[in-house]
Amino acid sequence: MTEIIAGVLILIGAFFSLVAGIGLFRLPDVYLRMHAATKAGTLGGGLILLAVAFHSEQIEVIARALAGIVFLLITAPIGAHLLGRAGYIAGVPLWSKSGEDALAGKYDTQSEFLEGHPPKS
Amino acid sequence: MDVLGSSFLDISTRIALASLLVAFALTVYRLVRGPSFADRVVALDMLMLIGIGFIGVMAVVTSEYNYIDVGIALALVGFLATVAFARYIYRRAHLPKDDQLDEVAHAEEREQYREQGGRS
Amino acid sequence: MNSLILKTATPFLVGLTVLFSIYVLLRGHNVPGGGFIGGLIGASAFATYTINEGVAATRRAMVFHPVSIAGVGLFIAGLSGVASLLFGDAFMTGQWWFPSFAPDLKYLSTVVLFDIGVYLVVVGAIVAIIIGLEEST
Amino acid sequence: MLLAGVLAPFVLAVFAPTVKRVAGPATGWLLALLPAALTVYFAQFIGTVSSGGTITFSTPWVSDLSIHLSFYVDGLSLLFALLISGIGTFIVLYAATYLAKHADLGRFLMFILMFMGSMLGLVLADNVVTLFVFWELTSITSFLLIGFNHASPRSRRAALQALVVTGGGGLALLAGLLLMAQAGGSMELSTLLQSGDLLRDHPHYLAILILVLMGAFTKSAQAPFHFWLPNAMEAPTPVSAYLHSATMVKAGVYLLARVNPGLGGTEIWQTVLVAFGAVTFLIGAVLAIRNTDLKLMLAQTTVASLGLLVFLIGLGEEVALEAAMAYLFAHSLFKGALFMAAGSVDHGTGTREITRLSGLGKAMPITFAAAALAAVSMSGLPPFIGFIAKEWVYKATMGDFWPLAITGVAILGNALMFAVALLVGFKPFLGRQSETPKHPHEGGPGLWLGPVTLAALGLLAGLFNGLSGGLLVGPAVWAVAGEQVSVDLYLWGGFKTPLFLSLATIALGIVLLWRSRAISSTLAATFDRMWGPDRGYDQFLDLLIGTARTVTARLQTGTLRHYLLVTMLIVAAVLLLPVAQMGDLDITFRIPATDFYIFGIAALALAGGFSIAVFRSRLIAILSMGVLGVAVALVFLLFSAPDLAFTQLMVETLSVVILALVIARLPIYRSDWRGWPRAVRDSIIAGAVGVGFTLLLLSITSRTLDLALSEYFAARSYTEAYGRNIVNVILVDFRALDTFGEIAVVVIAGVAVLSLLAMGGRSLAGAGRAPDSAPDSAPDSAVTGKETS
Repeated sequence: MTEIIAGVLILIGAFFSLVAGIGLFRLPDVYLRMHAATKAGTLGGGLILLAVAFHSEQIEVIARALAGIVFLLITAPIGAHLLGRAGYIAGVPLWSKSGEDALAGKYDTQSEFLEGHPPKS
Repeated sequence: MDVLGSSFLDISTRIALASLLVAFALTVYRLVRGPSFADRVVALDMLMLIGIGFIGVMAVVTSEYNYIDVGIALALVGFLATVAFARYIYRRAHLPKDDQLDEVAHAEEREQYREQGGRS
Repeated sequence: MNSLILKTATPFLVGLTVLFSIYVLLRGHNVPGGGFIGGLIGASAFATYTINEGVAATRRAMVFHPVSIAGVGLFIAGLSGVASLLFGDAFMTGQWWFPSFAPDLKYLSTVVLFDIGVYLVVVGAIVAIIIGLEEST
Repeated sequence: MLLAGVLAPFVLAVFAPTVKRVAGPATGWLLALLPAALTVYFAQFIGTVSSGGTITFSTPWVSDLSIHLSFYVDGLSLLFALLISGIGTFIVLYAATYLAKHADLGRFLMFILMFMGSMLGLVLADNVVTLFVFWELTSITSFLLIGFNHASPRSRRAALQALVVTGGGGLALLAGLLLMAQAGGSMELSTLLQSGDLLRDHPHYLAILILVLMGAFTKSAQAPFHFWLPNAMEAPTPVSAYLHSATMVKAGVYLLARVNPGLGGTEIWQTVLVAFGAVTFLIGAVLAIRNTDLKLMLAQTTVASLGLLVFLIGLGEEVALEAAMAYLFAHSLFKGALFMAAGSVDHGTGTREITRLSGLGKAMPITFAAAALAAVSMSGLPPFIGFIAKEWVYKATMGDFWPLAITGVAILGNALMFAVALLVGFKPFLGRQSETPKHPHEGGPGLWLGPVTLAALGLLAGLFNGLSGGLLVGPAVWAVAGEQVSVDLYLWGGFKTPLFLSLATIALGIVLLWRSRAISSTLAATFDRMWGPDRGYDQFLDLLIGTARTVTARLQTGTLRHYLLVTMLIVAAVLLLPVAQMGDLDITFRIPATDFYIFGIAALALAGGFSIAVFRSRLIAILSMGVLGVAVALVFLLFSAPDLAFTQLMVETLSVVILALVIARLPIYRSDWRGWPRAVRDSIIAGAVGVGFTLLLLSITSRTLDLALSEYFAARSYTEAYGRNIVNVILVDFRALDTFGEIAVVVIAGVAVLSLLAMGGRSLAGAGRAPDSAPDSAPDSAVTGKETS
């Protein structure tokens, strides 16, 4: 029985990884690609780790697998956040057809000062 | 090397490995092609995730569960690489304005290099 | 690069990683792991901490200068080798101690001490390099 | 006890500086006690040795190479030992007064005593390697002594020259001795020399001969290698008196005499020795008359007498060997005395130029007496030992080996020696007293005691020739000849040809003496322009250093890229050349029957590798390396090597991170501006290295793998080391020593990086500016000291 669950989980995980890959391939600019990479990628990796946990049925393996999943869930979004911010500040252009850039006039990339929110220091 | 078990698990792991491989290929494409440097870092991060996927599947296939430690360590170090490169992009952005980070026109840089005899 | 989110997450991540690295170090004898790999994970933990929090914070966190940690590691490794001379064996032969209260505990030995020495050397040396690079702005 | 005798001077040498500080003026007398005691100690052996007995002593040193610290006292070594310790006593006394005011007198006496110890060791050594060790020790102590006043560049050059020449010879000697030991089957000289015939017709005989002769000729300043001895006169006079006349330069002669029973007696031995000996004898004598500096004249005559000794040993009959031993004994006495007398003159008057010295007899009577006695003995006038030696020389030259030619050479040489002897012995002391830089005065007892005793001994040895013959010269000849020969020296041998030859020599000598000023000026004119071996030595050294500089300049260009290029080229050559040569690499190339995804990963690794070569940006190169690393790690994993995959991933990512830090810091062009031809070249080289390794691995895997090692570890990993993770068990238990070395390297690397960063701080500080303006990451000019373009 656990084999079936593991098999299914692996399949779904692999599917999401594939989706992430395709997203990375087809999406036009860095910000969209980041979504694909982090969301689908983390989900894919997490599910496969979960599959390992189910398949092993040993406590310490499950513990480590869960720790791994938690770890993934923390690091991926932070990584994406950093990249997005750095990319925007470095002036990586948005995709032409994406809506108007909400921050365009208001956020000065050099001094990182958002209008109406003076930097604390 | 044909250790894959029989039954459903066997088939599913094969498919999983195939799709992971395709994802790996697409990520490498993005990494090499990526117009901006940020794209490449995203691809590198994705690479780490696919790596973890591979490791997971192999752990199941060979039922050698110690592999997931490699996976966890990879997740950690992948994050470190992303942070390092993100900060690099951020730092570069703050240097006196020069054009895009990627390898679009570097005219003045090339001239300068040639003036110095371009040997070194 | 003063992203608040990063600053809040770093201590937790670094703490977990150091724990994980020590775990990998100590179980290295029977399962994939060991001093060298543990050291690398420990080094990457401190690298993350240095990049996110800056060099001063890392120095405070590591209390001692990283190179001296590497030195101590080398000293421990050497010591564990020399210890076997006291028992009349050649240099670097493993000495095992089987405590009476736990006869089948096959772990307390100079070999593990040597592994810890390796761990400290790897962590100390690599963090020293990373701090050196960070500092030389 | 013999060992104690040899090692005692070394032990005392260590305390010499302290004795000097404590004893002050009495140092000379105190330190001289040891050599005096040694002389008495060796003297007691005269009894046993003169009746044919020998004393041996041996302790194992490096037993499994059959090297023993073994000594062997027979007539020859006893004669030398007595000379070394006897003359050594006076030299220590003489040096203490001669250099009394010199700050480093303690160090000087230390070197002298160390030299005495090594010389004693050399002459007494029986084991071939022990002989060589002491041989090299004498070269080193001679280097230290010649270069004693290291402030003057001339003495530094002379010391280096002496070391290079004698050291080089020593190297050849080592090879020769080992070959001889291997041919003769034993490391002990005493047994080796019994099997003379075995050695003589051994295929290696010629090689042994050449190598041993090289060692002896460089040490005893024979013809082409004689130029270092006159230059060694830069050393203080006690050194010249002790090393470069009585003992050290005789080591080569001793060696030839010692191996004579083993290697001597063949046609080639005789011709080579006689030829080189005669040439050196003439050159020395002629150059002696040409010089006007007292010490240089004596040095050249020493070269001449060494030539004469080698010449006599080469002749080989008993008479010649008797002449050699007698002359050796006489020479040590009168040359030592003359050198010390010359030193006192120099000490007293401040100059050694014979042209500016005259009429010192009244001011320095005792030195005059000693110098006169020694000069008469050197010139070979009866009743001195010098006369007997010269008589025997003429008896020897009358042998059947080219009698006329060598007798003629002997007469000319001896005549020149006669003239120089009288010049040095009498000219400075007779006639009107000339003004000299310092007012001439007699030195302290230390200065005249040595010359007087040695000169007196020369006279006594002559008078009581029966004693000196039977007790000293005789046993020495037995050792050299290899069997007991009856030896009786006599002053008056009737009106036979040797007497007439001596008279002819004396007549020629007087003529040369009378015209000596004219002869020396004409000789000076002709000789100075000629290309001498001394100039040849300088040219050789300049050539050596010049080529070294050009080669280093070409290799050490200072830019990292060249080093990498050269390394990779060599790796490719090492891997591919044998294949090209052998041609038939039996590789059974078959597609491994494994799952598809491994090929997938391999293809992606290739893509990563390819993108490094193609793309111009260094950042892409770094990231592609990341791809390559992850792909390789996955392959490790798929082939169930978790430890390996673990380490690979960790190291891969950490290096990528560190590279990212470095790129952000160092002023490196983000894009790598090598033109496409250079990029192609680099890719080709990289490709070649890759192909090389692939072929290597394929050829290994296609053979049956020898699994002995893995079985060994698999079996023992748990039983002995209580660990199931074999990889880690090997790392930290079985091969702990290697890991210990490796982590030491890691620590050193860490410290090195830190110091480089600290030192390179300046160039990194420049990173504040936009990195693009700085040149490529050529090293900071402060480091390479070369202005990077």
